[in-house]
Amino acid sequence: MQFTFDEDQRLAAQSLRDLLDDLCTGADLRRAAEACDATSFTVACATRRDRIKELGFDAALVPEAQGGLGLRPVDLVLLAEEAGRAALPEPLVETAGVALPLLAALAAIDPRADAVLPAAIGGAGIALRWPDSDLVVGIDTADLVLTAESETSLALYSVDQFEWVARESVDPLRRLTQLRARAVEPITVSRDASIPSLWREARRCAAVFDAAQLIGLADRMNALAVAYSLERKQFGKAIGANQAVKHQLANVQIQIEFARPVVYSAAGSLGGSLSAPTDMDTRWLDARVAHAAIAARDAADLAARTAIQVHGAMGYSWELDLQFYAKRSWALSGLHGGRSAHFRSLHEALMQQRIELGPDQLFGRSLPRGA
Amino acid sequence: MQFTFDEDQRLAAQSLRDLLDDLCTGADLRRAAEACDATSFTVACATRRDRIKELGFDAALVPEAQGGLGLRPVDLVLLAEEAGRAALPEPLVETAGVALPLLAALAAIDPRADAVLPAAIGGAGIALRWPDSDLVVGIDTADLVLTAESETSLALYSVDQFEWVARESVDPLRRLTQLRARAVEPITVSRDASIPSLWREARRCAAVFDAAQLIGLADRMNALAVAYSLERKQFGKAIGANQAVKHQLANVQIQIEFARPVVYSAAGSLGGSLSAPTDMDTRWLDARVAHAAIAARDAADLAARTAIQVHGAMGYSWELDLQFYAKRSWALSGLHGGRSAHFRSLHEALMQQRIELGPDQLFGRSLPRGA
Amino acid sequence: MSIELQYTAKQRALRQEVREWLQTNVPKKSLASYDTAEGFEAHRQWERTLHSGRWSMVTWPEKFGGRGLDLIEWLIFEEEYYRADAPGRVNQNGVFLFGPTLMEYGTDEQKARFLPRLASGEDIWAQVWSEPQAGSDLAALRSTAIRDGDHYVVNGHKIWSTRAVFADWGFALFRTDPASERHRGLSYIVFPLDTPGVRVRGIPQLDGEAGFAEIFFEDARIPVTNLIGAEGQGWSIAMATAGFERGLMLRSPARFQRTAQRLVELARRAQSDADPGLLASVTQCWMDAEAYALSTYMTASRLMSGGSIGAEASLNKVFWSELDLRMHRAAIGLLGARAELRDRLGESAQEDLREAMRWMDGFLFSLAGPIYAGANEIQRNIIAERVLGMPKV
Amino acid sequence: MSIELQYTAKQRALRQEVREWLQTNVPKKSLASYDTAEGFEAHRQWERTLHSGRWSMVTWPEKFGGRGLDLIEWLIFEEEYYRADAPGRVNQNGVFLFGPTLMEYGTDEQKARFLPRLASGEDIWAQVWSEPQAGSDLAALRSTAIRDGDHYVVNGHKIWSTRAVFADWGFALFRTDPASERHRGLSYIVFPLDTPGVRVRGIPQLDGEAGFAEIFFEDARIPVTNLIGAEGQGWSIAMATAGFERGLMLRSPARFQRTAQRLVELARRAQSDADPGLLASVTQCWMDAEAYALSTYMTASRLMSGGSIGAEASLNKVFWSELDLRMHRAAIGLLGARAELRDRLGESAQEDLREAMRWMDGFLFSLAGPIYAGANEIQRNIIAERVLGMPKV
Repeated sequence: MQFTFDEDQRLAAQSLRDLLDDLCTGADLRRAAEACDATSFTVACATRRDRIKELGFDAALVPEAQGGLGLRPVDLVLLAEEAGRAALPEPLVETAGVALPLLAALAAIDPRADAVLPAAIGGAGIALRWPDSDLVVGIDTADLVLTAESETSLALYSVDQFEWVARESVDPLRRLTQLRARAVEPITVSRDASIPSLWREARRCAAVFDAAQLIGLADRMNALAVAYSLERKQFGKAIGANQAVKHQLANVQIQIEFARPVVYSAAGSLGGSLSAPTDMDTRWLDARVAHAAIAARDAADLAARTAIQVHGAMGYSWELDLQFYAKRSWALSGLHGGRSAHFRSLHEALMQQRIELGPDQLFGRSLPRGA
Repeated sequence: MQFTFDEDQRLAAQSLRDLLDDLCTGADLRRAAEACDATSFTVACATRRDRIKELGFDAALVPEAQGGLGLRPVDLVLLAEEAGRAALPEPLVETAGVALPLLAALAAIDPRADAVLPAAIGGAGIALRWPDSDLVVGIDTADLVLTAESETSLALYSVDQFEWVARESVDPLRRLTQLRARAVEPITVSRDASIPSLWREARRCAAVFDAAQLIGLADRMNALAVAYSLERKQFGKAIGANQAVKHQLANVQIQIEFARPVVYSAAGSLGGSLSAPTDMDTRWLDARVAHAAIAARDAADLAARTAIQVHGAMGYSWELDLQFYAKRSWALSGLHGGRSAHFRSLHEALMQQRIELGPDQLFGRSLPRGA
Repeated sequence: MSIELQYTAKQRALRQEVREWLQTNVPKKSLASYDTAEGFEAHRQWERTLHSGRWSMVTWPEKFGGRGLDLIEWLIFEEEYYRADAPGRVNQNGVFLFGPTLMEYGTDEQKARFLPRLASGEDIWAQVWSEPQAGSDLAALRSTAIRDGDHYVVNGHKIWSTRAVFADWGFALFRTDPASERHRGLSYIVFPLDTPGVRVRGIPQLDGEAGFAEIFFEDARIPVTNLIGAEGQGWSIAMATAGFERGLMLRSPARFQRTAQRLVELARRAQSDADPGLLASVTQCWMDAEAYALSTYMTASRLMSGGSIGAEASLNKVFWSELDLRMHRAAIGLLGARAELRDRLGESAQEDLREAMRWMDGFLFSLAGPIYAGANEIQRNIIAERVLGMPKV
Repeated sequence: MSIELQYTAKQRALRQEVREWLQTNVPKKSLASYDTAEGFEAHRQWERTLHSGRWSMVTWPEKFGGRGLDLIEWLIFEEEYYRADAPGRVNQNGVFLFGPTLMEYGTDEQKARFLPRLASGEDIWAQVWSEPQAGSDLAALRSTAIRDGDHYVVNGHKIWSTRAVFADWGFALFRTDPASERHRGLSYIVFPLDTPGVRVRGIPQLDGEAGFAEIFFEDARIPVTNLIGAEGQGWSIAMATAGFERGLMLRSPARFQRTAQRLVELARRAQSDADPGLLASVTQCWMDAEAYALSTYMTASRLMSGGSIGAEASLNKVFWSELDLRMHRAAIGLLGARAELRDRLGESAQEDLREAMRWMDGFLFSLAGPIYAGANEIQRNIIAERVLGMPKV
């Protein structure tokens, strides 16, 4: 039992943070948001995109036997937090945390997918279309598309087998598109019996990494609010000297600090790869993942509202960079059914006695039953 | 449409307030709470009990034709608020607002009850045992008991047809007893077809008057908290100078001020007597009554917690009179299923489209359908 | 008279009349946002339509184009207005803030000059108060209007001026005594927004549209006949206006009741999937919208019986702004991933997408509620100090 | 080593050992409240039983009667302790506050004199800090201890001293330099509560029982050998103690997890009648109790890797105290009218009545949570100032 990150994990997160502090500032985001079309957007982000690729995190979760780094999801969670803190427009987390591991898991059972895997590890972009949505993020830079009609199959396409139309998100930096398949053949379609569990695990990973991004976003928003409160004067003193403001920002920090361990523990309970068993009974794991999704959303929701309030009228203007973080947090918060779906599933599990309770059950059952 | 009290209503409330400011102080409550047995309790309260009787409010809601004042429930609502503000130990509200009107309604259809009514109007005490509870308040001073096995009948007993044991409430001033019937005959039992609607209307009245008491309690608790915050010094200044304390007490006041109109409008929508038709469609009325019950509980809950917090360690001690108001509010808040039952019924009515919505529906349907 | 919660025959007749007129006249297609040039003109046209039915400012005296309705009648009008989903009032600042101020403080000449054009929608008015260093702390204003013959020469920088991008006139506070401090030496002055030396720059808000503007004054000359009240009386006039704003009329309860109704309808459709806590919060929102409406009826009755408005203004402001935010947050929660989509697919957009976009628009706007018209933290100070008698720090 | 959320074999074995010992030794009948004379002695007896199994202070070094467990092992012990519904720790102030303080600041003679008797339950300790004019503002203390030969002569009035009615010893802060101000000149001194000149008066709390006391000192003579640390060092020692109190060990997460578990069980039984919002708040409470536990595991892991405790103490205090109150409010809400009943019908009381009374007891106690150990408003100031770097006013 050891619930703290190691030096390597911290250093990796710090290296990403340093890079994004340089290349993903508020001004960078604004430039990208004001890019008038997809091409100029892509150009505006090209340097950052290349530098991120160079960090080599994309294949972090792909097993070593398949040419990846063989790391565990928990190794990526601080990176996801940093991506959130910077409102990173690139789908680093989506690729490294979900799409590439899903492709690797497919490759392990499907030779045609296996043939494509090296190119994907080498930098080919992968977009992921969930079975229950027709919207896709990051198609601009994708070469491959993973998708399916339902969670019992998994199909791999080349990106040029689709047409797409841009859809506008509340977050100007989320490049949403809606895909229309041309009438062509996929690279492969698998209906292996393991596919449903791959989709389930992919959803858990997506939920946890989105939660980690939301924690980073919340932290950034509160930091912006604190900084503004120290700088802005009203009635002859910094507004941050008002106890009401201090307590509001303290409340946000409390919410963030008690969401973090939930997100980290959910990450720490995920399996080493999408097809590896998890450490926890899946009903417990689902509860912890839902809990992480909820806690992170609540922290980001409170942080966004509070930061906007503290900024006064300025908080409501497009001029303020805060908007990019707030809008990212609103967009991410709605995904996969949003807080409501996560809460409902957790609530029903609790009320219908599908998970065991008690002080000794924090990490799943700690001793065999009847001990 | 006139949503404001008239001079008579205000004066009646003021007269009760003046009396209770004299005879129902914190010290009076403490003396009564420390009375070691039922007899000494009764003695400690005797003067106040007699003076309240003299005010002549008991028969306020009994129709004039039956010897009462023929007033409407809304005429009693400010009195109930005053009874709450003082944490009045006597069941003034329970008698005048519910028990005596119920007896009068029974008397209108049952000659044996009618024969007893003049004595009740003249000052005989009436205790009420609801069909779904075995606990009764105010048996010490009762001569008659209204009760039933279910809400399809209504029985009237002489009090000496029961034995009782005292039960202890969290509120030391609520004299709870549990009744055991001796094997004797009631004065009368009615199974008239109108009985269920009498019980329903009695419950509505009880809910509204309890809500009004809770508003009075909340207001008193907040006033005590404000006074203490101005008097108590820490770190060299009155704690009430802290913005956090100011905002907390402001929040309580907001909660109270927006609960009041809900309670008053529920009272204003009740029928003139228990058997008179109400002004509103009953589904709307039930929603408004539930709303009043909820809003008043929320105000009292927040006021009690905040007042205790503001008093610091003192707030947690028996020495402080605040406890009497807080405990009364907790006791009243649990009655008739508490907030939970009221909320559930209102919630289901809303979600299952049992009431019509819209800006024009505030006082029930304002124009015929299709207008 | 005691509490009587039934409408009179006269009140019912008024409701019927309003309902029928709106049924005939409210545009079937919703208008474009008044933060766009096209939408602004469409809303101005709607003001004209309202005026043609004598519904544009129902509480104003008949001589100024109103109907002299009392507050309860006004509430009935508003209930029907929101029930009909009639367009937003682009001249809201004129109707509810400047108009009543002018009736109280203006000269007869000024009333004759401004009120009829305001009532008819010929002039749309913007409030020009805040400055970069003076938001909730309005007494810190620095823009000056220096008397020069029969003109004021105005210099300074105003900001957060709602509707100013397309409006015709502004009502403003300027410092006429440059040596004065805080709330002394301020004056209430009105001016056409196209005055030479006045430059209006739209400020895009969270949704990207220019809902407010900053205004730069460089030696702009404004005739002294545009002074409302006396020189130096600006603060007290403005405070009276702020009372209207936070008080009864700027946010009529019907607006929130209508939102609550739509929210309950959304929840009913979503209830098989949604979490029970979220559904319960919808019911709580509905209750609070009702409570706000009931409270307003009580205040209106009290005012009509000769009472005056006091700290209700602050209580109301905190309550409705936080309720509005809660309602929109609940809706966003119910919408899930649908809430994210913002593209205007025009006529081709499905109704549920258009509804989702309305909620997101409303959510973004509701975030500003606790900020404008005096931040809620200031209102809570006021409640503590004026209602509860706690110390001013 | 990276994050690893499985227990080791050694940790599992410890859990098994604790579980078995508790199964054998926890009294089947719950003990009377330790705020009564009878209950206090029963709880002292339980401290002796714990000590006989070497479970009374598991994190203490073995030489002082402990087991030298690390923080993760302590958490496991606590989880089993609360899982077994073992009795409350009447010597909590001694075990978690005074003991660790003494180990850090006491002389070897003092450790030998106090720790074994503390560990065995022979001495039960009370914290003697607050004064009528010094609650959250502890630096305002006025009681004095004036050196007179080899004694201090103590005068003053202490209050809100938990357990002091029946305890044996107190640890206190007195002003040894009467000319000093604020946090200077305070000293940490221990004394038997039956010292001549010390008068203890129980203060009934909300539930009527004397859970705390006020203590009057009139020329009470306390040997200078009872000074802990140096004269004038009292404030810094006390702050270290306050760190323990608000920090990790005074409120182990298992306590709240056990309460949350009971709450969920209550909600499951009530769910067919209860309102959905209340049921959802139960789930939220359970989540928060889990979050608090996870957070404590993280802090424990960090401390074991050489980190030190910082503002977590304040974050924790706010979080658990408000969670505890929310959990008990939810339970009271679920109980409805049953929550009101307080009579001790003894053995004859039905289990559901006894459960309801436990919840009301807990509710009354939970109301004090945001107040004691540094009021939450003070903690929020600390978080804003020390974690967020906001100005101290």
